[in-house]
Amino acid sequence: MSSASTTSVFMPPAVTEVAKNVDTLYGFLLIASLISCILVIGGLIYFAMKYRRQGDNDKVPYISHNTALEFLWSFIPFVIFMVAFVWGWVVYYQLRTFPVDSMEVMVNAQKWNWVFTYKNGRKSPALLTVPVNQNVKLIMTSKDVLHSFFIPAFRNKQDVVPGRYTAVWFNAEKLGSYQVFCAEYCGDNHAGMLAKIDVVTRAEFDQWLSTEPYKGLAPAQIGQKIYSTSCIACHGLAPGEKKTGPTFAGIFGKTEELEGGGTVTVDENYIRESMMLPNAKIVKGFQGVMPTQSGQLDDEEVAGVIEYLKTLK
Amino acid sequence: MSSGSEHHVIPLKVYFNVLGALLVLTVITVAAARVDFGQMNTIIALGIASIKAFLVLSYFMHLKYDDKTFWVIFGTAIFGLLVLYFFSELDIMTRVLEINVL
Amino acid sequence: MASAPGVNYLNEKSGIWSWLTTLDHKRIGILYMIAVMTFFFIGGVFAMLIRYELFRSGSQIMDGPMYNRAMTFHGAIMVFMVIIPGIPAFLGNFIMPMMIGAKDVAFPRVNLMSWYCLLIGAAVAFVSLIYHGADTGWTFYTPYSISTQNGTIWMVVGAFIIGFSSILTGLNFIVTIHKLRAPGMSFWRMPLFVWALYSTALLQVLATPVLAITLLLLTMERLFGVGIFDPTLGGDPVLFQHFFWFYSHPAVYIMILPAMGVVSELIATFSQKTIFGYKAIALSSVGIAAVSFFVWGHHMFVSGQSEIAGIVFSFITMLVGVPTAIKTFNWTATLYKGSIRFDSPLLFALGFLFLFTIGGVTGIILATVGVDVHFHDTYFVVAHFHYVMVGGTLMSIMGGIYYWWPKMFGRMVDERPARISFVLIFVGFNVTFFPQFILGAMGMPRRYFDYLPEYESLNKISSVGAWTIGAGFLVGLAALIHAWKYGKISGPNPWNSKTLEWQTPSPPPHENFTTQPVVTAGPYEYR
Amino acid sequence: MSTVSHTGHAPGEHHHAHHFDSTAHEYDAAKFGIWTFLATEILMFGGLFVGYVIFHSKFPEMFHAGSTFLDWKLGALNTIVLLVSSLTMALSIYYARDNQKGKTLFNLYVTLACGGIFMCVKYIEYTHKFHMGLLPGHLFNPHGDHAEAAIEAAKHFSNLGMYFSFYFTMTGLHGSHVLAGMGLITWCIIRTHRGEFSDKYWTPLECVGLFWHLVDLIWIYLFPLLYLIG
Ligand code: HEA
Ligand code: HEA
Ligand code: HEC
Ligand code: CUA
Ligand SMILES: [Cu+2]
Repeated sequence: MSSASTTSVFMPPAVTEVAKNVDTLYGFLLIASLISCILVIGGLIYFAMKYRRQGDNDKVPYISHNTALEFLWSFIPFVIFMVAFVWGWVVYYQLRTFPVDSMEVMVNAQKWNWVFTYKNGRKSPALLTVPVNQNVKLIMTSKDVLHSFFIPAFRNKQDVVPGRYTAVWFNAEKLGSYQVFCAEYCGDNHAGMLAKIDVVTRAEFDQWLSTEPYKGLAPAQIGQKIYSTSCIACHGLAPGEKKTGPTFAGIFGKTEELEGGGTVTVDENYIRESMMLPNAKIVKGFQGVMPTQSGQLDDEEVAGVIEYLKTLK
Repeated sequence: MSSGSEHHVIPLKVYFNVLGALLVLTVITVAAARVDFGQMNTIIALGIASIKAFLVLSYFMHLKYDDKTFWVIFGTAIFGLLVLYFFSELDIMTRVLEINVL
Repeated sequence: MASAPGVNYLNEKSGIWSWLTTLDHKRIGILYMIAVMTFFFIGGVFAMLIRYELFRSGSQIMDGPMYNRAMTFHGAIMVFMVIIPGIPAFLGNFIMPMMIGAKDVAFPRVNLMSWYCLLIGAAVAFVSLIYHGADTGWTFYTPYSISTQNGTIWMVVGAFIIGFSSILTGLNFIVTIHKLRAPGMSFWRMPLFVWALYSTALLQVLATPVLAITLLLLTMERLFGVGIFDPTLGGDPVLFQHFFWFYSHPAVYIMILPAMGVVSELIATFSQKTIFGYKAIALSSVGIAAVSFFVWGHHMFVSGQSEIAGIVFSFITMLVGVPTAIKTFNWTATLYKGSIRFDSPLLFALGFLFLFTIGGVTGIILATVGVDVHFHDTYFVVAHFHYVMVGGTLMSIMGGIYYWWPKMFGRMVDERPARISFVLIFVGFNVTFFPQFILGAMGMPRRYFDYLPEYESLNKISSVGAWTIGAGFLVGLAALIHAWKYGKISGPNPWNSKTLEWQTPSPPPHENFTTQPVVTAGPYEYR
Repeated sequence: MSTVSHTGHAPGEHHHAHHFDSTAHEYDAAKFGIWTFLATEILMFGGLFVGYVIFHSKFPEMFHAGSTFLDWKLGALNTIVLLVSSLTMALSIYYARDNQKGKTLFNLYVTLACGGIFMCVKYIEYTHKFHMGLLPGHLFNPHGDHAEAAIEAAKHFSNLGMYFSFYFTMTGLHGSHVLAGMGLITWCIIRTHRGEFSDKYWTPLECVGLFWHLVDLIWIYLFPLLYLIG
């Protein structure tokens, strides 16, 4: 069968041990498929060419069936299918059996970003940093709708379901930066719900984990950071720009018309409310689809966002 | 292809007896629900309901005298439901990470 | 009782009203043809928009919300309005009663009603466009479909109504096949197309009601927040997927089984040879239908379904491959030592075999649970199901149309444009969807309106292919319209076929047969 | 049986459709059709039953608490009403086949009336629940004078509304079938008045009867599931 490190089957480079097993199994399936296709399609083309009509009086044999042949071509595929099934089971078992010594990271999904929370409270939106050769277990849940955590390089994927926890684990063997997709349809910006996994050395990781993410940043800079990971999908900065949510240009202090009548002046409290209870007041012309930020952002970050919005003229 | 079968006529008495049985069973099921049999409650209630259903099917809907194919049709539908139930429950019962928020 | 010569179902009555109130299965078949073709072109236009948007990385003509609506409409139209009614309600309606020597289907009024259900359902689904359109994908997964505030509910109700159209057709066919066969037409003398339709009808009748209740619950969920699928009330969104796929997996066999039936007819007729393994093909249709009820969980391997359930479903899915393999090999064996005539219907049948085999084996790859974890919801799945649905079902519909067109209108389709159309569709199809297997392996997720630049070149190839398919269908349509008016008169049996529908004039009279046929032999007695 | 020769019909005799050999043939097909249709009905209702059983096994106490807010006496009354109506429906067919038009009509009217009583009782039950705010899912909001117990129970079971979701969807779908059945029975009454049914032809009556019995059959399960065991 094909060799373990098959990048030739168009898969991205395999970065975990399990990924290599997936590739081997995939290689087997490809070859089995190829042979069956050649048999069926080849046979078809050959017969079609060889027995094309000579004239209206062609004599054709009357072959109603052939039990031995029919048994063969049911039984051989059956055996192949069973091999595929059992092998698939084994690989699946590896993908879904969680090593006990894993480093656990919480993953919160919401429209349309990922937030990773480490055991020490360090939060990181859209970027998961992990040490190389370390078992990592991600415990995931969603705030709103279904999402799916998909890392092609690890050949692993798991839906993230609101109201409960699901998990994936991996052990990355190569340093590098790997793409994460959201693979379960989740609305307008499903295609933009991306993240990266940075696999770094143990030392780099320890250092990263202990740094304060906002160290030395002014509140407005903190806010900008959050904006560019969590809000940018729905809120633009150009005046009049209409994404899923209203633009932030000149937002602070302006008077906003609300859905169902009434107006409100945008001040600190209103912004805070918009973030924590987004459906309390809905801006005219929009729908109440903004996910709540409560539990996602702490007080320092909320204050940062408010400061940042003030700077947008 | 018509079967031209004789269509059986069920005597009136049978109909009235069946209604009697159904009413008695209704009383029994209500009475049984007053008593607490623990786990058995559901099974008893559904058991009695199934007896009633069987009576309705056999006599009122005269399956007893009709083409047996109709039992097959009916049974297939019930079987389909059992399949839906069995596999959904199989999934729900064997989820390990499940932590309900409620 | 017999009609006068020259009077047929087309000209016995005239006026639009006589069509809209007709109870003749042949006329209803034609009504279905018009509806389905119209929907197909609408769905196809959405496909073209999708491919235009995906031509380059970045947003071209559509933003996310727009794209998602186009994608949803494309999927929902193609599935619910095109290929589910496509073969049974259109070709089946027209041909099946004649194949078994009946004068009509068992319940002609129900038959007409189911056509109206399709139209009303479609109309309701399109109403959603007024309310911001539907953007859930054709799968309506909760809780997204509960929370998105727009026309989703119309689309859901539309699909609900169309479901009844499908149920009624299935019910009608089951009774027709059981009760209206001509004297001598035993089950083992039925053409394979009838067997396929029978299996399909079983699926339509047994699976669709569950879709109905699922969609009804979803509507309740949106209107009253009943919470059965809503996690905030202790409901279970994954249960929705169980309910949905309990219908929708059997539904994919509703799409393919009749297509296989058509192919069986085409292969036998055009090699002028008895079908190889008649009983095996007939029974494998029923077998596929039966097993298809136990495999739906293969769409949910990574949904949060339990691992044990996933493995069980993977196992049963593998079993579906066996009866399908039997069919594929039997068709190939039928060609052996035949007298094969390369008319356009056969080209489409061979196209079916070619493409469906590729679609089928990639289905097995997806059914292998360890591998599906990577492939789920990537373009690999998109490629798989287009290979089976377009490469399989659509090819076979086209083949069936070219084959039975002379029966329907008494005129031949011109071979040249038909062949050009086939070549364009066949080549274009592979150019469109083969790269998508590779895209999927590389990890490109589906339902993305925008993608990373590294996927661009393959997407470009794919889009070019899509336009080629579009051109192919345009040529085909032109050929059909031309044949309808100006085609060469065909005579009753231009292909020298043995099945009953060819033993009556083309177009057939209102009563189908001038004298009640009596069957004395099997359907493929070519000697 | 190849040729079909039907010349002229006796007055009152049914003229079967052209694609059937005989009235008996048509009757057979119709029954086959209606049974297949009943199978689809079972599967449709069954989806709800499956959901019910699944969530019942997940939240047994909650379901039990919910069921205490239904009045089993009204449920039992409705059960009896439907059972009686099933009998009269069967009797109407019996008499139709015996060419006794008067008795047929009487039984059909009783059946229709039973359907009416059933819907009235349901109306009483529903309005009562609306008043107390015992509504499905998100709308669940017990309030008012008689709702103390419900308010109390809602404190223990945060998703008590789900019980009422099942209650309303199941009984609602069932009720709409009762209404449909009543419409069909009315249609049968009209045709009986016209003297269309006899020992030669009673197919529509038979089919409507089967439908009506199915509606009864479903209630036979709904009653214990919702009212008794919860
Ligand atoms: C016409 C419709 C049709 C048909 C016939 C099939 C046929 C099959 N499908 Fe497909 N499928 C779809 C339509 C269809 N599918 C659709 C629409 C989706 C996506 C839905 C969505 O999410 O939107 C889907 C998705 C889908 C998935 C889920 C993927 C995912 O989302 O992760 C899976 C997984 O198991 C699967 C498997 C199969 C299998 C095993 C078959 C088998 O029946 C195929 C059997 C056939 C063969 C195997 C070929 C012939 C056999 C041989 C030549 C013998 C030798 C072969 C070997 C040794 C390999 N399909
Ligand atoms: C029967 C079913 C069916 C059919 C026939 C098709 C036909 C086509 N499909 Fe479809 N497709 C689905 C069923 C089908 N599809 C489903 C179920 C989905 C999933 C949706 C979801 O995720 O919810 C999907 C999704 C889907 C996607 C993925 C979208 C995404 O995930 O983001 C793509 C992308 O390429 C695609 C492309 C095409 C193309 C190019 C065709 C072509 O074959 C179409 C060819 C037909 C025509 C072109 C019409 C005829 C010609 C004209 C109208 C003339 C005009 C021509 C020109 C302008 C050139 N389809
Ligand atoms: C899923 C898309 C989405 C995301 C992500 C999102 N928002 Fe919103 N937001 C909206 C929508 C839609 C509205 C308008 C409806 C409403 O008022 O709830 C809105 C409204 C607001 C408003 C009120 C605007 C006004 O003009 O009155 C504020 C403030 C706001 N969002 C802040 C944020 C912040 C801060 C973040 C990131 C931490 C964020 N939003 C992320 C969709 C989003
Ligand atoms: Cu999140 Cu798609
Ligand atoms: Cu499937």
